[in-house]
Amino acid sequence: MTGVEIILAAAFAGALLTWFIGRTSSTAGSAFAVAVLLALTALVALLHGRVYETVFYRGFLGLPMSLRTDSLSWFFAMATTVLAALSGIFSLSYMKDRKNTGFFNTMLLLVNAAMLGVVFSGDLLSFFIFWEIMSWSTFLLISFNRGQGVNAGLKYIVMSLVGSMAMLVGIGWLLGAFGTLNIARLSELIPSASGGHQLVLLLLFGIAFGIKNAVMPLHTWLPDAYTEAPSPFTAVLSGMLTRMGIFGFLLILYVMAGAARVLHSPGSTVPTYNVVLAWLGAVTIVVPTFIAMLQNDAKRLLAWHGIGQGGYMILGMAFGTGMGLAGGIFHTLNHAIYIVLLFMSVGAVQHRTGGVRDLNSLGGLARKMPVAFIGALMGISGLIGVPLTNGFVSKWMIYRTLILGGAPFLAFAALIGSWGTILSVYKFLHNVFLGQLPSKYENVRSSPVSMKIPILVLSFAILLFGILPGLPLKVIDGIVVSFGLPSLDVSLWGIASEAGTLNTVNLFAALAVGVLVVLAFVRILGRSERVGQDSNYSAGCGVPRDRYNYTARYYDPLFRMISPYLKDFFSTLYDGLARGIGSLCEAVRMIYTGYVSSYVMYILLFISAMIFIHLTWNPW
Amino acid sequence: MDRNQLVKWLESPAKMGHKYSLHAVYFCTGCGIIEVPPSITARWDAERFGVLPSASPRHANLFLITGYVSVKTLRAIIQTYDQMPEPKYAVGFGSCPINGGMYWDSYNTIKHLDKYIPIDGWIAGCMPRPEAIFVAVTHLWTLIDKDMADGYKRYRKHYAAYRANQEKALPGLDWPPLFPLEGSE
Amino acid sequence: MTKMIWYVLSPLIALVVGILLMGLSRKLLARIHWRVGPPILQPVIDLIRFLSQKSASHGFLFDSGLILSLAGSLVLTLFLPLGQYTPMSGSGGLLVILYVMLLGPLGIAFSSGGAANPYASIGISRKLMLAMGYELPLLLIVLTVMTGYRTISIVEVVRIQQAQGWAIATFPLLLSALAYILILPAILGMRPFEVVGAAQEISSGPVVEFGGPHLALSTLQHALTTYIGLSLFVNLMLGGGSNPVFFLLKMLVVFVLCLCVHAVFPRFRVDQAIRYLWRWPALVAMAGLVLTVLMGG
Amino acid sequence: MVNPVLLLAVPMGLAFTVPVIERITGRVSRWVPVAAMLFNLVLCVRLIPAVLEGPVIVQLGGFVPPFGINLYVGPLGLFFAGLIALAGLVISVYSLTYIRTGPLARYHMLYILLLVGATGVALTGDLFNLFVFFEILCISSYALVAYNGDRAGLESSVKYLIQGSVGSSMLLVGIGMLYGIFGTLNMADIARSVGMVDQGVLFVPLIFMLGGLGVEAAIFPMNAWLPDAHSSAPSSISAVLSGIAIEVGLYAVARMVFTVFGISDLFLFLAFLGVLTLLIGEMCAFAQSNIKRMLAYSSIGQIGLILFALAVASGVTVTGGLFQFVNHTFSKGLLFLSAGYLIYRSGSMEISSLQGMGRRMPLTSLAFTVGSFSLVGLPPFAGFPGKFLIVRGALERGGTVIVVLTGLVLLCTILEGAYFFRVVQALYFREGISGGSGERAPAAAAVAMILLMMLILALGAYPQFAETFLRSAASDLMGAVEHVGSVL
Repeated sequence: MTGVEIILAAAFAGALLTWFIGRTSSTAGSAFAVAVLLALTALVALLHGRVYETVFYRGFLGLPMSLRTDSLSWFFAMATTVLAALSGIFSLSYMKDRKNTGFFNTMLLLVNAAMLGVVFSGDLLSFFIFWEIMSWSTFLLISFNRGQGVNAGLKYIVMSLVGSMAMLVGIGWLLGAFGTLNIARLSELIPSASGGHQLVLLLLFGIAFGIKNAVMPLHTWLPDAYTEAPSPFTAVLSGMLTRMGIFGFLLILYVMAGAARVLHSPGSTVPTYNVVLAWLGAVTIVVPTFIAMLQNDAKRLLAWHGIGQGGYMILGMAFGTGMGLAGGIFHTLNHAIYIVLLFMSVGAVQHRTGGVRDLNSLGGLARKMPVAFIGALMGISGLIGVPLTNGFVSKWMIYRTLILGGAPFLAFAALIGSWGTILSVYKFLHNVFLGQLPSKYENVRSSPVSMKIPILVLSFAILLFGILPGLPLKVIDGIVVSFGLPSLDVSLWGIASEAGTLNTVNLFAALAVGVLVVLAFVRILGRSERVGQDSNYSAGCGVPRDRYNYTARYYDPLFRMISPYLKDFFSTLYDGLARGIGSLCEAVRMIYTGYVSSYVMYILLFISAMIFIHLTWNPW
Repeated sequence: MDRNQLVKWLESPAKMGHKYSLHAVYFCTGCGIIEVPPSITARWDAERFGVLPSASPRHANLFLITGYVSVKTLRAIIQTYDQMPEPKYAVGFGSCPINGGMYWDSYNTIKHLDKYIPIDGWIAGCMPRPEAIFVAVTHLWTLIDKDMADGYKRYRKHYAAYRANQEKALPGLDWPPLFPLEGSE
Repeated sequence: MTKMIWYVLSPLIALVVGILLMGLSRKLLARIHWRVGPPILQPVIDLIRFLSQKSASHGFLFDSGLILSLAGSLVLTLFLPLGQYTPMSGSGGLLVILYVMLLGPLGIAFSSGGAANPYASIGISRKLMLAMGYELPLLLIVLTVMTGYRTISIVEVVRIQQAQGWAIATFPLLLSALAYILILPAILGMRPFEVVGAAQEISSGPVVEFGGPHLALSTLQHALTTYIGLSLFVNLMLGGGSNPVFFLLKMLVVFVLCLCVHAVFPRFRVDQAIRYLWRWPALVAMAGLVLTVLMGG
Repeated sequence: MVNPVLLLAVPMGLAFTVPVIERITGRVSRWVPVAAMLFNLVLCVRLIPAVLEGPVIVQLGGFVPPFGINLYVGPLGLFFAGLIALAGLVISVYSLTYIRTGPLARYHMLYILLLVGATGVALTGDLFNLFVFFEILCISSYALVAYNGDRAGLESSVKYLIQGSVGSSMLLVGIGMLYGIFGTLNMADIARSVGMVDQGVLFVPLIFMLGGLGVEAAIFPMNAWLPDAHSSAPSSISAVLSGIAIEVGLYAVARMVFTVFGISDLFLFLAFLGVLTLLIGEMCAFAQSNIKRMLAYSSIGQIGLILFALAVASGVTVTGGLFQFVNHTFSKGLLFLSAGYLIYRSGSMEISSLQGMGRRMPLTSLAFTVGSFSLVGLPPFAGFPGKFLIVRGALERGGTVIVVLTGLVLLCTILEGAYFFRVVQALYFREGISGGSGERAPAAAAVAMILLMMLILALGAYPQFAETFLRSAASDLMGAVEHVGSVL
């Protein structure tokens, strides 16, 4: 039994055990769940650098199901397990005083196990099976919170069924064409297939992965799902689960279709596909980022950013040069880190304020919940890509690729997206943590320890990967090389390459020195007295309690300008479609009138019609 | 800039800074404010003295109370004065802030402003002309030179008394004391 | 060795120049208004006064945000070529500059958010909206330059211009230069784009709660912002300078031009400003980018 | 070697002993169906090795075919017999406690007769014999549909009766015509000489038989009886009807088309018909708010899917179709059984009234969830291998039309998912009356449901086992020539 099999077995068995332990006592179940997740993290870490493939099950319709591990799988597995473990720790206190904690933990572990299965699966059949398990367990978790969550879950599962069906067609078709589903074999066979075949294949799989990764026309499930899922799971969902789409794209494009080789060779359809994908990515960056600006619900705002950031990954990944690819993959990791951090901070705030997410009713919580505030601060810095945070490095790589690759318009989309991000996330930070503290939150307590730990860990990770991006980039470089692209020369502090190098360490040094200088300067000269939030300039009148805050309609002038152009067109379209199908079904139902005479008439009509057709045209 | 100026700059830059950059809060309740716009615009150009109107008391170090002070505006005056960073100078402009002026027997005007906040100088007259403001400014300079513009120190020193007066004038004073009361008499 | 010196020198020069430019602007404005105006060194006097005063602090974020913003602006000066000297030439180029330019406004935003004063919040929201307004054309312009010269390093850009003539004189980039001139007042926060620190409506917005040293820091930061905006323009469009003196002269000229606009114009509302910025400058910049792509191939 | 006739004889004998036993002691009678089905199951298992070597032909009364009636126990027939026995066993265990009121003896008797009829249809090699067994099946099911004795039951039973008898008469007409043409009713005999006759002549009897069997097989447009009958019958009977009865009907259709007539021109049309049935079934189910009607319509959909799979007529799809037979029997059985108790507790068939049942009846709700996931075709449940085989086979077979039809089939899967997940959410995630526990399903029902869940999971996790047997069954179904050869 090889390492991968052990990991998967442990993951699924852990999920099962958690259920039974949770039946006896929920706290024990939660503790066990966290233990399992940590153990999985350790196991996956041990797998570092191993590359092999192993058949683990032959019992399925004569198709050997195999698992494989290489740098790509390891990278994604590592990120998945670490983030899942942190979310598990976070959920300890978040889920404590709720019902069905056992169910929650079990499903969390099940989702995690399924994700591991997806990244480790060595053939498309097991890929699909794990993918489906992932989908339905996610559906159960999204609906977990009842209320709106039910509709969100239904939306999610229906859309992901659409994707799965497309993938199923693709898989069956591959099986028909090549007679095998083993990824390694297919990676030799597919590049030899004709352009049209490749295109159909990429489209079919693209639908599935596009839906999972919420690429623009297929994104509508995401905002509701992120908003309604319980926050610890929203972290998992936004962090890695959604990014399984990116993994899928990497798998189908670079592992199987060998895009790295064919991307710049004529006669292949992959380049056109990638161009379209890149433009979709650009749209996915711009539009959701601006929609996020108009949101008033903290989680929904972040959810729209989840869509937008996915665009960066798609963009870097689809552009397909070594650095773009590395940037895309690195951005996947970075995004996972900071979005999980942000959702955790929001979760902490919800946990303490009794589930308040409304950006217009919060404020000034930085004084009360410093750790959550630090988390949010680091998170949005990463999201914006402030220098010396991890988001900056990956975005820098993507921009650089686009600009030097002669795609300034895509680069423009990416850059303007970042600036839109600044507006909305500052609104988020300000309305939740800055400004005046409403009197009803006077005695909000600081977030519990089990929430502080993951928040601090992730905040640290953001800085670490921002200042020493070489750590993950070494691994990512391995992935890029495994795709058959030249290695980037990665140093610990960034990337040294022709026409524009990045060196985060001296940037860091300079900023640190600058800060120290200014700090000294202030300490020498500045003597300041601490005053409370009531001592504020208010034109001489006393500060009116709870009414002296500017949060609602934060960007009103801009809002009034752009909101007419930022309707979520597709969501309305899909809803209309669903309604149309519903009424169509109602109409079809009327076939069964309930009158037995007409029923008998159907039978006779069928027979007579058949005979009539036969006698008239004689088709048979 | 002549030599002794330079010497002064070198020996006490802070004091010179306070002298030559007087950013003023104009308290625009009374008719006196009529005189301020000409004084800060092209006709008299207060900026050449370094006097600049400032929007927020946090930026300012000169407080110009132009016109009568009613009980209602007193609270605003006190709060504004409290919010100005030290060292700060308060100047009453016109006869009303001094002794109520033509409202001397009104039940609703403050006759002795300096019972509530320390005043470093008065500009008499009804109305004083803009030149009077500049006279006041130059006087203020000399006072600052001689360390006699010490209103803010007195305020700290006798805060308890000032606070008592303020509370007497404004029953139900709804903001915390600026300084610890027990330290001062 | 000289490089080491410039690590210290260029921020200092930036500070001094920025402050002098502020003083100059006040003096010049006064002359245009037919006034005598303050001495050129008036900002220095103000700074001394601010630094010698006591101030009220609204807590850690309130202080640290300012420090961060000033430090960020100081660091940014290290990336901008001052004449032929660029201390940190090899660290990411224009993209990093674009991003480090964020630190200034963001720092101010954090600290005035910590001030818990709605006037400050309104000011910040205006600042960010205005930034959104001028970043759109600015990004197009920077992209045009980077595409036109096939590099993301500003030092390269300057060198190429020294060799082949200024960007403003070569055809497709001419349009970008034009657009840049149109948005320069917005970048420098001068009229007609002075909505952020609107003393009359929102009592000078983000800085409303800053007194004493805090105000000094924000003033220094403003001075640096002026310097940075001008120097970016000069470096990207006017071919930098073969030595610091020429460079600063070019800067001065551009600044005086902006001042003339500043002196005679009233103020836009923020939505009017965005409408303007997203219409003409953006169109011209876009045209420049398209032409560059078409011609550069 | 045991004689397959016992598969029919013993249960039928037991069926008629039920009233007698009822006279003697009422408490034993309800165990009779269990015993009968257990016997059948064991017999089937015993028969497997023999059948895998070659089909077992039993000549009734010692007359040699084509002159005598013969049973043809090929892999397919045995597969169906076994399936019927297994499902019948589980459901009879369920109905031990579920059926409490009414004329119990008749219930059990008719129940056994229904299953015997189904088994006979699956095993017989003679057309008229087929008709007879069909009548046994139908008549017992008419009676059982009305078992509750309420208005809806009677009405739908009458409707079922009318349509069923129309269908039967059509079938009879078709058989008569065939006799007129061939002078024999032995399937193998007809199959042998079918080539010598003009196809045009054969078409009319074929259509008559198709129409007749179509009624029982619930092929659109002959399936209008199904929703009423299935929704108003007792849940155990609904389970049998949609788990066994209509599938047997479909089996008969397949027999006709593949073995007896061997008309391959009709396959494309049948595929169309199947997809049409699927579409209409799923759409109607989507529009339902009554859970049993929803399940009934989804049975129509499944029948359409299987018909499509059989009509594509490649080895893989037929295997997939047969796999889907198994899946549908188990899943739909499970769904009806669990729905039975859900309805029994909530007192209403409306989906909205099932809200919050997940808390009140955990096991039953879990059973419903597993059944629906399996029916939608999610791994790791039994639905997935079947669907996978069908899609794979259809795409391998290629051809634009087939591919398009496959696309439609998958679209229907999405619809199916939509309405099943809706119910699952209602069970678990919608706030309902949260009554205390202690009102769980009784032991017998629990056993039945757990058994079915086990089977579904096992099939989903290890389809190899079923698939190897089903492949030979598929070749049995498709190989007319071997059939003829082995019989005559």
